[in-house]
Amino acid sequence: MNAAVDVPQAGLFEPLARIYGEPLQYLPQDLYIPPDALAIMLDAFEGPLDLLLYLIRKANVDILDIPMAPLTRQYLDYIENMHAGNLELAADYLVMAAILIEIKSRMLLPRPKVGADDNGEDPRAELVRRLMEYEQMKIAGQRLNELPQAEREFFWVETLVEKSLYVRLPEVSVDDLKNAWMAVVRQAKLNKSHKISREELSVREHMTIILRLLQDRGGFVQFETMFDPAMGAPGLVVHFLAMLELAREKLVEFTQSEAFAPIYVRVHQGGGESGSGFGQEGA
Amino acid sequence: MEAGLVKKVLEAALLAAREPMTPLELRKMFDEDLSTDVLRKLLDELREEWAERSVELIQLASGWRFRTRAEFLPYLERLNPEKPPRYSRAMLETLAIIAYRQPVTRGDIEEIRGVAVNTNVIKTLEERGWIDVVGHRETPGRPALFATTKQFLDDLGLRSVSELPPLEQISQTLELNYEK
Amino acid sequence: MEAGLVKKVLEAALLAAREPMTPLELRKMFDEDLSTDVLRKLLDELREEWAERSVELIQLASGWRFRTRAEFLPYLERLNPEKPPRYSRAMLETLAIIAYRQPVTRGDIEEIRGVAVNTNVIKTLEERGWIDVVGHRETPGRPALFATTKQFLDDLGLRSVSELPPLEQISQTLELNYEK
Repeated sequence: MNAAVDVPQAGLFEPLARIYGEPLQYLPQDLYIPPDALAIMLDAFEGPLDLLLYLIRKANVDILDIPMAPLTRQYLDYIENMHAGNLELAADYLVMAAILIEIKSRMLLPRPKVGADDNGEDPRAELVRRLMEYEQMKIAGQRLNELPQAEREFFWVETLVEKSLYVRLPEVSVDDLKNAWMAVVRQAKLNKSHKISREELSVREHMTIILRLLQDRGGFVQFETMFDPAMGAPGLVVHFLAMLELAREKLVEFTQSEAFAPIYVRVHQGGGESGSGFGQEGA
Repeated sequence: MEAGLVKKVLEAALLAAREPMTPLELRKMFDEDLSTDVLRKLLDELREEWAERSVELIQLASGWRFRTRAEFLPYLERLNPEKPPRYSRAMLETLAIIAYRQPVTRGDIEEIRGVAVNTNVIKTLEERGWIDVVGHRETPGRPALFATTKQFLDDLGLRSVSELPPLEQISQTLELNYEK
Repeated sequence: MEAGLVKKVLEAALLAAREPMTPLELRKMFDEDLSTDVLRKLLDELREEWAERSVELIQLASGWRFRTRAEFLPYLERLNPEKPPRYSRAMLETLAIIAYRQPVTRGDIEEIRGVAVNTNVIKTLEERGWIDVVGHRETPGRPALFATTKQFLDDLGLRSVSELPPLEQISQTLELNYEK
């Protein structure tokens, strides 16, 4: 923002302003803002500190060595011009004007010896601290704005998840099965006649294994080959019991062409009695 | 503009899209005119390049979109688990009967449960790979004999059917319950 | 589970995520325990594998997420002709004060800025999910203490407040020189 710069009118500023101990011959350009430019700039400043910073920075003045006289005068001009406008905004500026005037007046007073006590502080110190902190935050805000921002500099990846593509199957636990079985038994009042031991369950499992084996091998298999020694003695016994149970339930049958000839196991052929072999087996 | 770059731009846009993107929209990103044919070719190439990855580029009625491949959904599902579906009582009882009394026919199941078995129940269990036909009983009609499969054991974390809770114990529990 | 498959599952989940994903969440997808180290290693590998592609995997305050690479912005911008809002200076300064000086009250912000804080500024930042109230200062009026959120860090691609751009050193010391 480069405000038009007019030649300062004589008498408006004290020509005696000293910056870094040097008498100020002329005001730096931009340090003086003509009143009519102020109205335009009104919205450009974020408050009295911002304006003050602008005045200082534009004049290339070290923030630590603020020339109080010209600064205060310019500041007051600014206030005057905006006074009629935004009153709420002006209040903040008026406070700052008061602070500036107070600092200026204190600087005119004889200075106490440096280090004599706490009163030896430069009257500008607090203002400088605030200005520096504000400037720091102002710059930080700009830096934040420069960071890549979601939906502005980059976009989040968000591919579709079509949940319907995955049908979740119900899970069944062993307990579910047990409970279901108990319900069945309770309902059928079979709890007395159906005592089935763990042993029998393995017999039933082996019945399934044998049927599967027969199915795989074409339904006709030599008896000995149905037994795998790797099952171990208890396994072989259970397997044998399963074979007998299957025969009893007429699910398989054994054939032997003559004595000592190989025995064959095959899927039971032909009809026969009704197959409700189920439910009769006693344990 | 080099085709490789165009493809990368398309990829970036499609990965970040909240909605399927039409060819018209996709074309908007480029200064040069991208012909329908070229765009189509590049999209097909992209789809092929992604074929083996965890998400796939698909063409929907409303445009193109990246989508998680179905095989990864079971894992993603665990992030926001929904209440698992349950099998009906009929299903569970049928399964229990097959597990404990295998091999059994449908008639056996009906006899034990005292009600007709819905065909869907058997079908669902077969489709799940939990039961199958291991033979036929040589009675009129040669009814199929059902038994549980290895898959069933795997899915329930069992090594063998004999690891199912012993029924003796169940009977006892039942008797105890009856005494109460 | 094979590491390659784990990585693909991670990739699928991260590509589909609506929010950055924490290691804790990512682990939920697997039956086996995935150690922090292994997970970290796999995520790093994924990040490298994606380094040259159109999107990149980054680690943010609240977890990991894929985002489009900055170089594709010029193209993607054209898809949405509505420019994202540029924040006002008042907004940015307020945000900076909250970010760098958190937790702060509205009064603190006003003191630093030297001007009253417009309610809309605070409201807009809250609505964006960038700041929230983390407590109250025990002074008269119990003013709310504002701080930045994880979302703020995520949206700026940061892992923590300490990754914010360092503050400009305005000046080291105030040397008062009365002799001048």
